[in-house]
Formats: sequence, structure tokens, C-alpha cells
Amino acid sequence: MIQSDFTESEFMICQCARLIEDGKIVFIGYGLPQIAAILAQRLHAPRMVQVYEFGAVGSLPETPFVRFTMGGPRNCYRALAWTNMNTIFAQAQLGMVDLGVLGATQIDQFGNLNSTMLGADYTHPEKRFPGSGGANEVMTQCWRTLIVIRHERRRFVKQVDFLTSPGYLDGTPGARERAGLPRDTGPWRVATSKALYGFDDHTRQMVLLGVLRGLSVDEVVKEMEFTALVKEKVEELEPPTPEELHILREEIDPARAIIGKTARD
Amino acid sequence: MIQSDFTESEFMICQCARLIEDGKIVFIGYGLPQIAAILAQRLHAPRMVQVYEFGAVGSLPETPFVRFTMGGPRNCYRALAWTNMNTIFAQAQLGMVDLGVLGATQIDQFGNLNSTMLGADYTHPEKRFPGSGGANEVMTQCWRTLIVIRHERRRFVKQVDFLTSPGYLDGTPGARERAGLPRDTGPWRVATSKALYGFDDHTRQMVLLGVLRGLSVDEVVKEMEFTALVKEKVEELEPPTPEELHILREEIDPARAIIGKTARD
Amino acid sequence: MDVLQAGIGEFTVEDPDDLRAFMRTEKRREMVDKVMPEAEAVRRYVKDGDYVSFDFSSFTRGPASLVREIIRQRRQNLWFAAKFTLMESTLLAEGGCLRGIDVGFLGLGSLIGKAVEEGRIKVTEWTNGTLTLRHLAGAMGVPFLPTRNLLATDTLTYSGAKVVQDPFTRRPIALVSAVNPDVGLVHVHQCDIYGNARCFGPGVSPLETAMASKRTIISTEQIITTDDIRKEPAKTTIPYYLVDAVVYAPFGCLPGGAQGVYEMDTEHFLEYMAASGDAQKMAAYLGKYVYSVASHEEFLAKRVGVEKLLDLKRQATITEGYH
Amino acid sequence: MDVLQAGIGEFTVEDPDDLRAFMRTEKRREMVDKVMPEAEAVRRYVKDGDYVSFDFSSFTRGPASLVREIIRQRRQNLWFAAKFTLMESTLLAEGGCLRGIDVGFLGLGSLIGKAVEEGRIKVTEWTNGTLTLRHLAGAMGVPFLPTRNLLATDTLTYSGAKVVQDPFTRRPIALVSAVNPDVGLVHVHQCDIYGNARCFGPGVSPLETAMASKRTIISTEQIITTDDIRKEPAKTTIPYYLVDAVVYAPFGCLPGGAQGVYEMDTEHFLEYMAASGDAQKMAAYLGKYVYSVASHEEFLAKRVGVEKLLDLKRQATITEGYH
Repeated sequence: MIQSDFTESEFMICQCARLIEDGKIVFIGYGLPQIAAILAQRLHAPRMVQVYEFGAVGSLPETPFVRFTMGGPRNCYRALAWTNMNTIFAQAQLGMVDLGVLGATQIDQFGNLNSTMLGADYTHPEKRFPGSGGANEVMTQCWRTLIVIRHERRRFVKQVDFLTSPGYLDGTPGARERAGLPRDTGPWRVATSKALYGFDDHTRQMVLLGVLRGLSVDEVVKEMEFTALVKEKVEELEPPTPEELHILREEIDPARAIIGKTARD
Repeated sequence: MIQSDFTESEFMICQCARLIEDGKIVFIGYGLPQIAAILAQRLHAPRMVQVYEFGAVGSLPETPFVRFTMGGPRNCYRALAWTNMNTIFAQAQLGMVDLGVLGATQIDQFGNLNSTMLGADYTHPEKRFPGSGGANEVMTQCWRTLIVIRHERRRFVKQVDFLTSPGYLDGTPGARERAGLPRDTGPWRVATSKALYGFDDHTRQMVLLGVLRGLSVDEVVKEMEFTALVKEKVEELEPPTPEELHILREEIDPARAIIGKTARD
Repeated sequence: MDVLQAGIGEFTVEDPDDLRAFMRTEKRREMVDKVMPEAEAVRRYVKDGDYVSFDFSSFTRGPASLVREIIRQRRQNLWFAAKFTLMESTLLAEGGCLRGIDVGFLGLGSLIGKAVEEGRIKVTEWTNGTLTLRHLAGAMGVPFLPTRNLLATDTLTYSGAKVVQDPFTRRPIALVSAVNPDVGLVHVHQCDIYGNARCFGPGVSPLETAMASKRTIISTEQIITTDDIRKEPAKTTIPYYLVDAVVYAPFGCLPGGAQGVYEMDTEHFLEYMAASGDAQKMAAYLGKYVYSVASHEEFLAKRVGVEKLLDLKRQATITEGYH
Repeated sequence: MDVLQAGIGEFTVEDPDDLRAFMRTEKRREMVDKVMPEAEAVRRYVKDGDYVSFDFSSFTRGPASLVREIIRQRRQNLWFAAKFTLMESTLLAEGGCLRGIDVGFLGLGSLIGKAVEEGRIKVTEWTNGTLTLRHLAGAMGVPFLPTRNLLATDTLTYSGAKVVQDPFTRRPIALVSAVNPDVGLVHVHQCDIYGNARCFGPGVSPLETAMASKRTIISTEQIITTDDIRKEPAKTTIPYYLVDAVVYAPFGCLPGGAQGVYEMDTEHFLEYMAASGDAQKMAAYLGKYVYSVASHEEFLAKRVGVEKLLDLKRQATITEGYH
């Protein structure tokens, strides 16, 4: 099956990269988003300005990408400015950051993220996760947020056990604004290992926009606990192109530490 | 008469310099305090750390002193750090600054300063002055404040027309603390062209501590609109010493732009 | 957290979401060449009635040439943030450009005081520190910041600050309202054509001013390559996306100095001081240094001269740390 | 300005006047030699029950050697500010040093999560940004700072933040309480013997951490002269009077890197990751890298070795801007 030509991570990264516009200021989260940003910069978004929560602005990361790196020299190479966390989050709060790119543990139908815990009782979590990190700031302040997440049923839940970072909350019109969150912000796209989602302008529910070529809508939506809306014309998502895979495998992550290995490798 | 050997400014500067302890962090205001700080550093306080509102920390100003300079290279020479206004006032608010040294236009019996306006009606000032500058911060945040002021009746008033920078307010116990001002702060000494004042620990009224050698207590206190307390044993204040005058006139201000000229010059 | 006291001074607070909307649509994300003549920068970005802010000082690294251009273009009804300024309030007021001033420090000379006494210029009382803190609030995109300054003074009474009971300690604390100037003017040592800018030496608040301002005009001693900027990212004081216009203005701080490049012109300041108490003399001063010259370049050529320029450069013997 | 919502997480706010009194009496104004061995610095300034903060990251310019010394001295009941940290929560928790954590980011591996699930470690929810903003509040000597982050989330519910109605815009806004750590740990590139310190490259909040902390211990790659400090005042990140102890700790960030000096030790992180889900393995890891060596110097000599040190230095090929 087609999947064996590339890994789930590779597809998630490519989808994510394709959604990063050139010439925008983009807040990059830890992990896959870093790889996606480098890929986008190598392909269609050379003038995209990466910003990181520790304060690097407009860096041109060196490849190969070194696992774990974030504030290190390879990732901060040739930046336009080196600032600090309070300054960069202030600029995000000012409305200077167009797009935020985040990984996530659990997401609900309104795009709320949980990266804190599983279970009904906060004081006795069934499973404890790392928490917000900088995700809450990114989802609060960036004009748009792009979430990258593996497409697994347990990750797509009707309601998150813990609302770590704000999506459209309960989905009611103006819910974010009423709470004091910045106007006209919120989750924009959800790029998964199988599909691409957006959010309905009115109901704020997650909407299936596209599925990976070779997969059916049913194969995808059955992997969610809630019923997503489905766009009239669901787009067919192109698998990673040879060029994308070449850059990922030869330039960015030859060790396959992040992108992983396919069955064929 | 003895005055002709030195100018009023020279005596004010020398008094002020003598009151600056070595090894302390001292907030230096514009004008005479700058000269006094340099003099103190040349004499008994080489390890005193000057801080300025624009952010220089621990500079070793070059002499001769250039009139008007404050943020310029001669005044910021060999600093330990160059920061900015928000950072330095934050450090003052944290309690890191031991002494503030300020010039003033008008002072009242409780050490409140007016550098804003004269007149009964704020909306129709008889005379408008520059306003607080950084004086309000210095008097609010430094542990002690040393005020340098020419000894003129119109400058020593019962109550300031406008309370620009906080002294002991109405003089009642705990008045500063009740208002939310930092605990145990306030004006400490007032160095004038004729005398030296402190403040009573209980009534917070201005207390005459010393008079310039050759002047009587009466000659001094008649030059005030309010009745200052007088310390039992009023100290005799030594005129500028030859060494002090040498440094002022030969090293710091050979042009006599700030220290002025005596009748003899 | 009740409001215990509210200052009655005139001030406005930008709606943080309206500010964000402006920043989203009006601040270019692409790196585009923003170099333009001072006349064009002021024509484009300084409008009658604007709130104008300034960094850093009249004596050191101040955008003096931009201030002269604003006067030359006869802008009106401006409100000026007089934080750590000395000449500018007087020049703008006597040039007929000002409606009001946030004080700060109301310098220098008796004319500006007279303008306030006669009610020709409105003032709101602040302090150098709280006015700068208001720029930080504006830079953070929050409507206020807390401070212990201002408390218990008439300065607070005639400011826009509010005293509240802090919900954490139950103590009184002052909240100063954010300021988001319509235009921020910052002179820098170096920048590239996109506005990535470096200020050397201590300064009041170049970054806060650029972040808080809806439009930021920078004048610069030198234009350098972006490649140089990328080799020393720690030296970047202001990133390009905060900047709307870059004006090439060598000696742009005169009569003030630019650290490590040229010293201030003390003679000029004495000439200013001599005029600062007399409307006629100040009109003559403005005629000589502002109205009778078409540009900063002409100011340098006709009112300063090569000899003085070289002398002021020669005097800049202290360069340590200014790079 | 009523409190609309108050987080129920555990936190304390220092009385700003008590903090000032501490800073007045405990922070030396004189420039005195503060260089001391890591063991002495931790013995003197880290007490059981302290709130401990850290800057900048486990991977880059982190005070790893100081964290190991705290574990080696078996401090207990510490509360840790896990802002932008990855290994430290786990190491301190498995070393039996922790009572609680301000999260931040609760890294890395399943052990630390298990400790929270089983209630062995308390947590208060924050975010990297708001935890860092709390350090800025602490650094400013104010009890809180406002932010639009946290709003409408369970993160806020389990934090110490309060939502109030902003008296200027009437909108809801979050106030995060100041944090003034008992001890701040900052690794720096260079400093003098008094503590005037330089950090190169971007960082989370070295200055805010040093200002907010009642005691600041810095470890440094290099000790330089005060004369050098005075030649480049713009490079000073932390002035001496904020610093209580200076620990000479070359390679002190290992297994993390120090920008421009040495790269991080990826192999070591993989070894950590392999142990991070298993208590026995983590105990072995702590035994190997912490308990069985008497000092950082012995850690370098017996657990890293010259060959690895030279290789990590060799890998630091990017030096642009790190000076």
C-alpha cells in the first residue's frame, strides 16, 4: 500500500510545510513543526520568518537537523535578531505573528488542545503529559494556528479531558472574544497523518477538507471519536513528492531520527 | 566674607558629595548631582556605583565634565552595564538602589518636592516647571533620597503647591506605607547652599543638622517659610576644602559652567 | 480590585484588538526596501493630530532631523511624549505643531512653560519612568502595567493612572495605561534597508517605542547589509517588521550626538538656550535651522558646515562598546 | 476591577516590601570576589523547601552542573520552575529533591508523569510564557503582570492567575502573580569574579531570573577581567549586584551545549531518554552521572572524558554572534 513509500511523519511534515505561506511571520513549535518549517523554507517559503519562543527571529536553520536542538546555534543560525521569551510573546500578543505551528496530544471538535492530562479527575490523572509549554501562548496570540497531529481515534475526542490551549472553546459564536482572547484568532488547519481539517466559520466544528490520496473519507473519519463535518468536495491530498522526500531524507534528516523509516528501508 | 572663596554651587556640590557613601548603589539625577557624584568618586567613594535613569550602571565619567551630557559617552564611560529605563527603574523598585540624589525647585517641611508648577490652581499655573522627570521614581524607590537645593525662602515652603515627588506626605506615621509606597523609604538629607537638614524620625519634619561655618542658625532658618526643627547641637559645616575645590575647578569643571565663578575670579 | 483613585489627566487607551488588527494589516511582513527621504517618511506617516513619541534624548541619539522635518511640514495638533526630551517640546510648540504633551520632562527654557501657563498647550502629568513604562505596556499589547511609582502625588491626580487594590497583596498599586503612539521616531546607529536596526550604548526605550508605535520611522547614521545583520543577531535592537520607514540621516542627532560617531554641539545648545525664553528669538532660531532649509542635508551644508562636522566627529574619541 | 475568576493552583506571592528588605540587606553592593566551588554555592544558597528557577534550556546554556550538585547534596521539598526545561524535573524528582513543579513544560519521559499521576509531585499549571512573565513581574518588584494568555482554559483554572475586568477597557484580562525564586540558577558564557555576566545568543530570561531571584548562582564557562567587562558594557547581561555566587564550570551545560563553545551531547540525551521511563534505569543514570562523582570536574574526567570533550568542542563550528 502507498503508505510504504513514505512514513506518517513524512506526510504530516509535508502537509504542514505546504500550509506555511511565504513572506509570513510564523511561530514554530518544538519537533515536527521545526522540520516542516525548514522544508517549507527550502521549497516555496524562502522569505518566511521563523520565530521561536526562546527569542530567535528569522533564523535560517542549518541542515542536517540535529535532534533535540531548538535554542542551539544550528537552529538559530543567521537570525535577524536574538531576543528572549518575554519579548517574542509580547510581539505575538501585539498581533505580529501570522501563523503558529504546533504539535498536539489530543484535540476536540472545536480545536481545543489537551497536552496536560487524561482522565476525569485532574487531581488523579490517568495519564500526565508535559502541559502547555508555549502552546497556550501560540494558540492565544497567533492570527492562525496550524496543528500537526497523528490521526488516531484517541487523539480526536468530542471534548478534551483538559483544555490546555484554547481552540473555539464551546463553539458558540464569539466564545473566544467573550473570554478576552484576541479577536479573529483560533485554530485554522489540522494536518494529520491521513487528512486535512479546517473549522466551520459558523459552528466552529472541525471540517474534513481533504484526505491522503488512496484513502477514503470513511477510512479517515472512523478514526475519530466525534463526527467531523465533511466538505462537499473533499480534496485529494498528494503524498510527499519525490522532491519533498529528497530534501527531508538527504538534507534535513538523513539519520531519519524524526521522519522515521518506511517498511522498505 | 568667606563666601567669596567659593560659590554656592561649589558648597552644595561638596556637601552632597560628602554625603555619598562608598560602596553603595546611587541613583544620580541631572545637573549638580552628576558633579557631586564625580567628586565623591574622586575622593572618598571610588567604589560607589552610579546608576542613571537612561540605563547606565557603574560608569566612571570622564572629566572635564561636559555641560548637558548625561547619556553621552563621556558620562557612560567604562560602565559595568548599559541597560535601559524600564530595567533600571525595575531594579530601583526591587530595592537595589541605596541612595538617590536629586536637585529640586521647591520643598516643604515634610520633604515633599514640587518641580511641576507654582500657584493655587493647577489649570492656571502662575509658573510652570519641567515636572517630575525621573524624580518621582527616585523618591519613591530609592532607600534614601538626598536633595540638593539652593537655600532660598521661596524654595522652602510650608506646603508645596504641587506634590510632584513624594516625601513624608502629611508627616503622619506610616503615611507613605498607607499610600502603597515602599516601606522605610523617603527623603534623608537636604543639602543646601547654607545648611544641611534631616528629618525627624517621628514627626517627619525637616530638622536643621548643620550650618555652613561662618553662618548663624538664625541667618539660615529665616530663609524658610516654615519653622524647621533645630537639632540640639547644630553641626558646623566645613566650607569646600582646597582639595575639593582643586578637583572641581581643575579636573571636573574648568570652564566653571556648572560650579560658577566667585567674586574673586 | 476596586479603583481607589483615578487620574483626571487627558489620555486615550487603544483597544488591544483594534491595535492587533492594525498591526496585522499595516505592518509589512515581507522584507521590502523602506528607505525614503525624510520628507516622504513624514508626509506618509505623520498626520495632524497624531500622538508622537521620541527616543532617546535631545543630547544623545535623538531623531532631531525628523523632528525638524515635522516642524518644516507644519504638522498640527500633535500630542508629544516628552520622556527624557529637552528641546523638542519647545521646538514643536513654538513651531505650532502641538496640542498637548505627556510630561515626562517639560524642557527646556521658559517658553514652553509659558505656553502651558497660557493654556496654549495641554499637559498630562506622568514621569519619565511611568511614561516609559506605558510604552512597555503598549509594546506588550496589554492595556496597562502596574507600578508603585506615582502613588500619593499630585502627579498621579493629573495623570491617567488608576490606583487599585492589588488582588494578590491587597495593597494599593498604580496602574498606568498603555500608550501606542501613532508614530514613533527612533534614531539608530545602523540598519539595513528593511529596518533591522542597531542602537549602541544605553538608551531609554528604543525597542519598546518601536513595538508600541503604530508607525515607526527610523533615521540612521549608516545603512548596512542584511548579511551583516545576520552575522550579529544579538546586536539587532529593532527587527524590520516593526519599522515603516528608514531615513538615511548621518549627523541626524545634531545638535545632539551619536555615541561613538560624533559629539553633541554644545555651542548650538547654548544658542538654543539663549532663544528658549523669548518667542521672537525662538522664531528666528526655527527660521534659521528649520524653515529656511529644505532638508537635513541642506541643514548640514548651510547651517552646520564641514568644519563643524569634522570637529564634532573628531571629538568622538570614546568608541569603546559602540559597535 | 472585580476578580472574575481565580486559579486554584498552589502558589505564593512575596510581599514586595519584604522582598525589598531582603534585597537591601542580603545583596552585596560592594564588588566582592564571589567565586566558589559548586558544592559551597549550593550548600550556602540552596535550602530544603526552596523555590528554584532555571535558565535557559536543558539543551542549550542550562546550569546542568548546578542541578546535579543540588541532587548530589540531596536537597528536599524543592519547588521547581519548569520553564523551557526537559530533563531537570525528572532528575530532581527521581533524586528525591522535589515537592512540586510550576509547569511550564513537564519533561521529559514518562517517569515524571508517573510521579504526578501518583501524587508524589504536586504541580501548578502555567505555561512557558506566563511562567517567564511571572519572573518579569518578580524582576520588576510588582505583585503581578497582566496578560491575555491563559484565558478560558483549564490551565488557568489550575494556575495561580486571576481574571479581572481591566479598568481601562472593561475587558477580561488575566493577572499572573509574580514569582521571586529563593534561588535562580543561570549558566553564562563569561563573567568576572564579582558576577558581571554575559550570556550570548537568544535565551529565555537570564536577566529576569537573576533580578527576580533572592539568591542567584551563576556558573560560567569562563572568568574574565572586570576591565574587559567595562570595555563592552552592552554585553553585560547580569550586573554583579544581582549575583550571590560565581561557580567556574566549563562544560557546565553538559549534556546540553553552550553556544559557540561546545555542542550538546546527543548520545547522552539518548541514554537519558532510554532511562526516563524506568525508575531503576533512572536510578542507575543518577548513580552514574551524579552520586558516584564528587564534583562537576570529576563528572567531566570520569563520565565524559577528554575525547568526548574535544569532539563536542570540535562540533561547535558556528561561532557567529556568540561573543
